[in-house]
This record gives sequence, C-alpha cells and structure tokens, in this order.
Amino acid sequence: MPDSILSVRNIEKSFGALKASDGISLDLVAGEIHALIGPNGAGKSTLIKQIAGGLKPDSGSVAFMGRDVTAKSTAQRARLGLGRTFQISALAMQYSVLENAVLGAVGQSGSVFQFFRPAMKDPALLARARRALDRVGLQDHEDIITSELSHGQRRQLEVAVALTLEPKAFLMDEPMAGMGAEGSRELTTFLQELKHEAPILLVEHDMDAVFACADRISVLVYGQIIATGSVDEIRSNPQVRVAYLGEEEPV
Amino acid sequence: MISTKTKQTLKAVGAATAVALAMTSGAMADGHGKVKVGLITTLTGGGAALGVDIRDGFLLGVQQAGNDGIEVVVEDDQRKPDIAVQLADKMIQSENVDILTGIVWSNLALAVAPAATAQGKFYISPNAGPAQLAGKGCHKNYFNVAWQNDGPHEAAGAHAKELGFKKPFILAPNYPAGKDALTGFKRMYGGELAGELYTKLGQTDYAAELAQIRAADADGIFFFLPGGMGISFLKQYSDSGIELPVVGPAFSFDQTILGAVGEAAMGIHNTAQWSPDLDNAASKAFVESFKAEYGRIPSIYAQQAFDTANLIASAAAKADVKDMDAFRAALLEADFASTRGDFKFAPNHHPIQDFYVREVIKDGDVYTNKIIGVALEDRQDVYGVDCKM
Amino acid sequence: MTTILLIEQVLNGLQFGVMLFLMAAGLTLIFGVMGLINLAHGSLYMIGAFAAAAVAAWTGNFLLALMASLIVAAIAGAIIELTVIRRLYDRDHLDQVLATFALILIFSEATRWVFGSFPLFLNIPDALKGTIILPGGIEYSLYRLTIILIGLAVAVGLFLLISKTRVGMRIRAGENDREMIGALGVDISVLYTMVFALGAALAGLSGALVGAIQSVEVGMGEPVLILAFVVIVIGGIGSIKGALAGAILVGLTDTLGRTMLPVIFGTFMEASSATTVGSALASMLIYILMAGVLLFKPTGLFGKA
Amino acid sequence: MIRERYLNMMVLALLVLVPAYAVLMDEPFTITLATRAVIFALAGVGLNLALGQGGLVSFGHAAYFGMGGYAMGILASHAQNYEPLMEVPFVIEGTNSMPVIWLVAIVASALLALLIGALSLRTTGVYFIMVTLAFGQMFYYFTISWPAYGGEDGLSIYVRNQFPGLNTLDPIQFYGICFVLLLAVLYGVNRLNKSPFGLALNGAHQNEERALTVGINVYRLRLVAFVISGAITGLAGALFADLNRFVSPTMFSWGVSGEIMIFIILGGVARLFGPVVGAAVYIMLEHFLGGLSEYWFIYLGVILLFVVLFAKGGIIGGLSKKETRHAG
Repeated sequence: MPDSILSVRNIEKSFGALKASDGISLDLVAGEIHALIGPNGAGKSTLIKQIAGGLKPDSGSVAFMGRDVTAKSTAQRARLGLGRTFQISALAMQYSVLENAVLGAVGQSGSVFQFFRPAMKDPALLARARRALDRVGLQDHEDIITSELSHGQRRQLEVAVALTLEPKAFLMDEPMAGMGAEGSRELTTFLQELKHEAPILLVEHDMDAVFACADRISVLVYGQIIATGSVDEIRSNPQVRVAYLGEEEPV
Repeated sequence: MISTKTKQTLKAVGAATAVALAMTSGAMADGHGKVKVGLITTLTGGGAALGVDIRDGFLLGVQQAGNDGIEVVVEDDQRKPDIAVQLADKMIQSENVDILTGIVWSNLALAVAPAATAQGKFYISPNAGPAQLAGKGCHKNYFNVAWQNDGPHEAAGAHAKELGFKKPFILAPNYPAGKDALTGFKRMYGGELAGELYTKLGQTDYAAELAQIRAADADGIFFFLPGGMGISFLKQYSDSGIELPVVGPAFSFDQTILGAVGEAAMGIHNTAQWSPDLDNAASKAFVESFKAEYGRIPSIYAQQAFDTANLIASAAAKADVKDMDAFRAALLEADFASTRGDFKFAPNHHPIQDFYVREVIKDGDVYTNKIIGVALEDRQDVYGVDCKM
Repeated sequence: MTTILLIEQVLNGLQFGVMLFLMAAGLTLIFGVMGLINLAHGSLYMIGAFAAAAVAAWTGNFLLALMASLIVAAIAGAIIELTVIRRLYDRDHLDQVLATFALILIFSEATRWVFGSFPLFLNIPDALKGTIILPGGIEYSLYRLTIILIGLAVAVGLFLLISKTRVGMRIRAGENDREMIGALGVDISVLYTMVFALGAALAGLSGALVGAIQSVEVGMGEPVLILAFVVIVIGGIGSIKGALAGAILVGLTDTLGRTMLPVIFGTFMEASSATTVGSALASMLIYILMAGVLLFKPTGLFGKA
Repeated sequence: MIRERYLNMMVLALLVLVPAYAVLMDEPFTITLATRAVIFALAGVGLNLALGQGGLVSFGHAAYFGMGGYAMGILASHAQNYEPLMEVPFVIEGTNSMPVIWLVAIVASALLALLIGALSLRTTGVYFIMVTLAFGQMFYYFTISWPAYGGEDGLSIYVRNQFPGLNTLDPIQFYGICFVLLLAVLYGVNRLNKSPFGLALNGAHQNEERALTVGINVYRLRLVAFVISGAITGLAGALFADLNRFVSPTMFSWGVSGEIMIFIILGGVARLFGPVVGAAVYIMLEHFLGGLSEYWFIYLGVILLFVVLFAKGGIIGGLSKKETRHAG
C-alpha cells in the first residue's frame, strides 16, 4: 500500500508442530485505527511480538516507515518510532508517574549513557515527559508511585510513556481490558484523536470497543488472516461469523 | 603452677578465641618478663582437625612447661589467608603478643610470617615450612619447629630408593606445596618414573588417575594428597585392585585421618620426623599425657605444636622476650627435651632432624603408626644455602 | 594412550557423571517444581554421608547405613522446608541464595559440633569390594559399577515418577502453573514438602554412596554442590533429562580433560610445563564447557525458554 | 524511625569518629578493622550497582575483587624484585605507587567484567547467577594452578605501596585513603543512580519490556553497569590486597562472592549506604561472635537467615522510613 506506515509481509513462525503465524500479511496506513481480532490461541500475541521485535519470524519481513526492520531489535524499532502499550501494564511500578514518563524521554533522547546529570532535573527530559502526561490527563499525578495508580490510570500512563517517543505508529495490546464502560469510551475518543498523529494497530478482545473505534479490522484465525475490511464488511463476512463469532454455518 | 581452673579451660578449650591462660599467680620463672603468644590456627571448616591438634598440643606443652609467665591467645583463621593476616595484625597491634605461631597451611604461613617479622615479632612455625621462608625469604625472627616442607617427601624418596622402586608413579595436587612434594621426592629418589601427575586441588574422585597408574606399568606409588583428598585416594586405591607398594609423607597416614581411612591404609609405609611409638622419654611422656588430657593419640601436628611450646618455654627461661637478640639466641639453642629426640636448628632456623619410616598398624581398635626404620638422618633442607640473614 | 585405557577413562567419566547426577537430580527437581535455588543441597549431601557413617559404625551394616542416609536427609530436608524454605518460594533468587547460604553455615558447624572435627570412617561393604573384569579385559571396581547402576535406576525411577504417577502429574502441574494446582484442590504445601524431602533424600543417598569411597568430612558438600549447579545449568534447570545429560557431559569432560590435556600439551611442550598447563586448563574445563553451552543455549541444553 | 539520609549521615559520622577514637586510645587494630569494613563496603557498593540497581544477581564478583588484588600483587611484586613486568615489545616496570595500581586494577577488572558480562548477560535469572559463579570459579582454579604468581601460596608484598605525601604504613593514614575513596565512589554512584543511566538501569530492572519499548538497549545498558560495578569491586580488591600486603586465590573464591552479597543484604539492597552498613555490621559480627564460640558460624547463619526472612530492606530498611526513590 502506498501510504503504509507498517507493513508485514508473509510472516511465518512455528513452535514445533504448531504454526503460530502462517503467512501473515498486514498493513497499517496513516490515519487509521486497524484492529486485529481473533479467538484465543489464534496467534495474536505471537504476531505482535514479531512486529514489535521480541520474536524473529522464521520467514517473511516487517517494514516500518519504508525500512525493513525484520532484523532490528525491540529497542531499535522503538527508537524508529514504534510506540507500544501492553495488555498487562509494563511500567516501572516503583517509579513515580513522572519518572516513568522521563524514562520514556530518556529512551527517546538517546541520553541513556549520561552518567552524571540528574535525570529528574533535566529540563528537556522533564518537558517532554510532562507534555505526554498532559496529553493523557495525568499531569496532576506526577508524584504518585505507579503501583498506587488505579488500573485505568496505569493504562493512561502506558499511553503517555509511548507518547514520549513521538511515535510514528502505535502498537496497542488490549488497551480497553479492565476499563469500565466510561473509561473505555474516554479512551476511544482519545484514540480517535491520536490516530491522526500516528496510526494505531490495536489488538482488542472487546468487540463493542473494536466496532466502535476501528477503521479497519483484520481477523486472525489459526495463524492466518482470514479477512480484512471495514467494520461492516467484517460484521457481515460469513467466514468470520463462523470462525470467530462462533455462529453455525447456515445450511 | 597451673591452676585447676586453667586446666578445665584446657580440657574444654571450647572458645575459638582468647583462651587466655592468664597466670598471674605465682612468681615469674627466673624473674624474666612474661611471654605472650598468639596462636592462629584453623578451628572451623574442613581443615579444623589439624588446627585443633595444634592448639591442643601447644596448650598441653605450655601447661607442662610450668612457666606461669607464658600467656596464650588462640584465634581461628578459618583457613583463609586474609583472616589470618588480620588476626596477626590484631594480635600484634591490639594484644601486644611477642610471638606468633599456630598456622597449619603453607599459604597462610606465607601471608602471616612476613607480616609478623616485618612488625618486629617472632614467628615460630609449628607446621608449615614453605621453601621461600627457608631460603631467600628467611628471616632472623622466623623459626620452624616442624620441617621444611620438602623434608617428609625427601624421606619418602629415600625410602622408595631403599625399597628398590624402579619405576614409581607419583602424584600430588596442582598447587605449590604439591609441586614441592614431587620435587622433594625426586630429589632423594633420583631414579626413573612411570608417570607424574598433578591433580586438581580438592579433587575427591581418583578413578581416572588410578586407571592411569594401572596402565603405566609402575612398580610403586608415591602420593602427597593432604586431608580429605588423601582419604578419598586411599579408599579408592584399596578398591581398585592395584596392588603396588605405596609410600607417602605422614600427612595422609596420620592420627587425624587414619580413623577415616581405616583398613585401606594398613601396612603402608610413610615418613615423618616422629611417631607415637618413638622411643624416648619426652615422647612417651607426651603421648601419655596427651591421651590422658584429650582421650586420643596425638598426631604429628600435636607433637610439633608441643615441641614449639617447649621451645618457647625453654627460651623464656633463659631470656627476656623483649630483648629480642637474647631471646633469639636462646631459641636457636633449642635447649629443650624434644619429643623427637635430637633436635637442633640449622643456620636458616629450620630443624636438622631424623626422618623415620613408619608403618600403619592396628593397635586394638585404633589405627596408628609404628616405626620400622630411619629414612634420613640429620637431614637439613636444601634451601638454607640461599638464606642470608 | 591405549584403547583399553581410553575406554576405561570413558567409563570413569560416566561414573563420575552418574555420581553428579544423583546430586543434581534433587537440585533440579526442587528448582523445577518450586522455582527454588537451594545452596543447602550440599549440606543435605553431607548429612546423608554423616548419618550413613554413624549408622555403619554402629551396626556395621551398609544397607542400613544407606537407609539411614535417605531417611535422615529426608527428615532434615522436611524440617528446613517447613521452617525456612517455604518462606522463600515467593522471594526472588537473591533471597533464596542468601538464606540457603546461611543454612550451609548452620549445618556445617552444627555437624562439626556433633561429630567433631575429624573425618569419619565409612567403607564400602565387603560384598562390593574389589574389581571385576569387564569384556575387553578392563578391570573395574565393582562398587563403582554399582554406583552407575544405582544412578541409572534413580534416573529411570524419577522419570517414571514424573511421567506415570499421580504425584508426578501433580509435580508437572505445579511446574506449569501453581495457581492451577491449587485450583485442583491439591494441598500444594504438602506436595512441596514431599518434593523437597525427596530431593533431600536423593542428596543424602548420594552423599552416603560417594562417602564410602571418599572422605566423610565437614565441608564435603560444597565442591559437589558447585559441580551439581554446573550440571543443571548445562542441562537446563528443572529438567531431569537435562540433569542426566549435563552430568554425563561434565563427568566425561572433566575425566577425559584431566587425563588427556597434559598428554596433548606434551606433544608440543616440554614435559613439566605441559603437565602444569594441562592440569591448570583441565581444572577450568567444565566451567569453560558451561560458558560455551550457555553462549549457544542460554537456558541450557534441555531448558525451557 | 529516621530518614534514610540522616541515617547515612550518622554512618559517615561513625566512620570518622570510631577511627579517630581508636587513634586517641592507641588501638591500631580497631583502625585495621574499620579499614577492612570500608574496603568491603567499597566492594559491596560496586556489586550493589549491578545487583541492587540493575537486578543483576552476580554470584561471581570475587573475580573482580581478586583481579584488583592481583593487579596490586603483580605490579608490586615486580617492583619489589626489580624485575620488569615485560620487556618485549617495550619495557613495563612494576610499580609500588598506589594511584597507578588503582588505575591498573580498575582497568583490568573492568575489562574482565566486560568479557564476563558480555557472555553472562545473554542469560537471565538463575542461569545468570550460576554462570557468574562459574566464571568466578574458573579464575579461582586458574590462580591456584598457575605457578607464575605463587599459585595457592599467593604473593606477599612486604611493604605497603606508596601514596604521594602520605605514610601508608600508618594505619590511620591508610584508613584515610580508603575512606576518601569510598566517599568519592559513593558520591559518584549516587550521581549515577540519579542520572538518565541510573533511571534506565533501575527502570529496566523493574520492567525490562518497558525499557526495551522506549528504545533502550537493555543489554548494553546492563553491560555498562556490570563493567562499572566490576571496576569498583576491583578497586576494592586492590585496596584489600594493600591492607593485608598479601594476595591469594582465596580472593577469587565463591565464599568471597557470597560475603559481598551478604553485605548488601544485611545493609539493604539498592540502598546507597546498604553495603556500607552491611560490611561494618558483618565485620563487627565476625569480630565479636568469633570471640563467643568456636561454632560462631552457627550464630552468623541464624542472624543472616533472620535478616533475609524477616527484615526486608536490611538494616537500613528496618531503621529508616521508606523514602521515595530518586526523590529530588
């Protein structure tokens, strides 16, 4: 696709006899929220890991911003601008909210090997961190230790940390999980704004949320993408209804 | 006189530290000043058996010397050189001892003896006698009452030659004392070898070495494997079906470990400067009193420490320890009834003494040694020529 | 080196490996099931040897001595599991290392306090004394052959226990998912105590078996402990199969290394320095092996990622 | 309950007052003990960077301690015997100048840590603990069986090395040197902990995935931390060798690795002064318990067990209020 930010081509990955990714191709284009759905064990996390860099595909390639990143590490992809949030919050739980955001800024600025200047007094790092916290509405919670945050706040912080990277694309693993209806709605609104800065590849279990916010949906079943299309197309796709929504095939 | 209370302390000798035989009552012998001795030895961990015998032998010697002026401070070095050095510093700086003694191991002695002599104290070794301290690194305030390390090995070499070994197989652990042992053996044996092996220090399985010995077509074996290594080797040797005559230094056939080796050691010839059955009055009295005090047969370590105590007592009777020149001269005279009979110091302050061949026997239920001959007479170590005091 | 000698050395390496396996099996079992790194395993090995020596001295019966080693080590294991170890399952490895390091100090000195500083006597039974001639004319110690057989029997027994029995199923369930096993209604704390005691008994048994041909003394457990760790790390921590493979690999490497390296160096070096260099390298060889394995398989040969 | 910062100040005050008192009372051995504590503390501060901040449980820091020790032993023994260290391709003489020895010790142990760390950091968890232990053992056996520098006998250096303008043989002056070095390293490590590097290191310890996904090369980050950690412990090793005027393979033994870990646990993991308090308390226990009984290791074991099981946060954790990390 011409304006594809992230493109996955023919990825294959096996664990022993199990084929977790069986020739998957996928595109994330500018300005969209692209949801990836599929039943448990379909190979969603394996695919996400290969896109993010934690796992190397047996064959196939991943390109990001027009560059082949298949051989690049997680950290390298992150520095190229791949922002990520996790299903189970991946945050430094003993750090304060601000420290977590500064950690993101440190990674973004490449100042990891500065040994002497205090990170928490560095104006550039602080400014970047606070900007991200402002975006998600955590600006009044800077000094709270992360482990004391509510579930929803942790989700927000995850997004904020990803924002410090000024990503070119987001990879979000079940961001709605465990959020109440109200929280989900707010997050949906926020993601709708965010997608104009950087497109979002969203893995989500909550179908209502997916149908509410996704521009396109890909359905992964047994390591293969059986359908990609708009919400309506996916809703009405008989194959999807059978494989995923669990309906009997009309006789 | 020694008080009853001290005697109980002696028997219990529980504490690792500060078993201070403070004997303030009674007059000083000859009016000389007190002598304070720091005894640093291994009382915990795997090598504790040797240190315990050194401590017990030394305290028994002090007790019997009847010199109330000798005070002993005991500390445990845990067989760690840095702890030993620290304790030496403590005894010198804080306890103000005049003499240090007690170290079991060569590597610890090499750490402590220079530290002690450099700070103007005497170090009198009751066991370890590394070559460095007998030769180039000798010091006027360093005395060795046991032997230079090569001694028992040289004696074993001489005995192997006398037994008519033509192609013995020799082995020792791969560390300095092990290399000295094989060098010492070869020095007096002088003949051809079937093989020469260095094993890993602390090794406990010797199946591979035994297979090599079997294949080497040897006519005898010499080994130096102190402590648990020797126990393991002997047990495995006796079960290997190899039936070759074995000679070795006394370390693997001594009272501290014979009980653990048992029958596997029976009949083996080993060499030492002393044996519990040595026929002289001092030795007999020592063995009797040691048995009475501690309920076991003394080892060579206990005997060496006992002699060390008596040497110190003999010097203390002649000179004030604060007058180092006089005290040194008194030590050098070695005017005490040694349990090994004749005993005198060579110019490098190491003993000139006989080495005996002993055989492991069973006396009732107890395995022990009996003298069957003399391996070397009036032996003096070879390193003394490099010693310039 | 003749072929016969080479075969004999391979046999020796195998036997050394089996001895290590006996020790490593308990260690890896405990790690696999409870995720616990137990430095005090060497102390249980020592306790087994001391118990066997004491009972052998008292009764003169080697079989009773072996039984005693199993029972005493199992009891000691159960006691420390109930008092100390079970508080460590949820802790990080650092706490486990330190707490079990403390147990080593306590066990070593307490043993010395009870039995004194002198090594104890424990000999092989008369029935197993001497050597037999194997096909090919190799003269080999009967007792060492027995150790090989016992070790292999233990390996088979453990394998059967884990793959075929109900207890084994629970063990495997525990390995995979502690929550699940709780949900199954299995009393997990009893299971853990049992597994720990089993591991301890194995350590005690190997202490007694090995003690008969080595030295029964305080501190005998630590060198073996470190070797056993090398074994399970090479094999993959938690895997019985890995422990067996690792043990045999380490046994062979060590035995062949220390006999052949000096010879190999002797072909291009002067004899005495060849012996020195060869022996020095031989003493480091298994650690080099371990580093090499981890370089290519960071979780050991049979370890789970 | 006191604030950790005040507690640290009190510890520093004690480290000044106790030796000063010992000088007044003419008890040089107390100074020796204090010196030992300060040097062990330094070794612990080194390990604490890797273990506490980085979560890298190295069970082989004796390797760097020993490397530092041997750097001193080898250089000083060559100076003592007037034999150059090497002559081809150019002559390197031994030295008895402390600053030069420190530099060599730091560089040598940093290089060793680079090598060991590069290999070990490929593993995690128990494998990391064990592989670092194995590397330590490797060097232990190497030094025992390598005859050039004394093997198991070690090397005796008869006089302490020199520091310009000071008499290093005077216990209090040598103590001063060690104490100032400890202060300098504590200051440096404190800055390091608060720097972006420290933030990332501890962040990666708390959540590796997070560090990776913000673009931090965690492997390289940890390797650098491991190297700095090894270098500090190496410096402590050089000082320890100078304290004893003696080096031996024991410095490489796994017991030493264990002891350095004990200092940290006793004092408090990841706390700046944890190893300082831990080392001081350990030295005191060793000194006083050793006088109590021949079986004093039993007591030491029980105390250690108690601290691990019931006193999370070690002594500092027990005495001070919980302070937020990286406050300020």
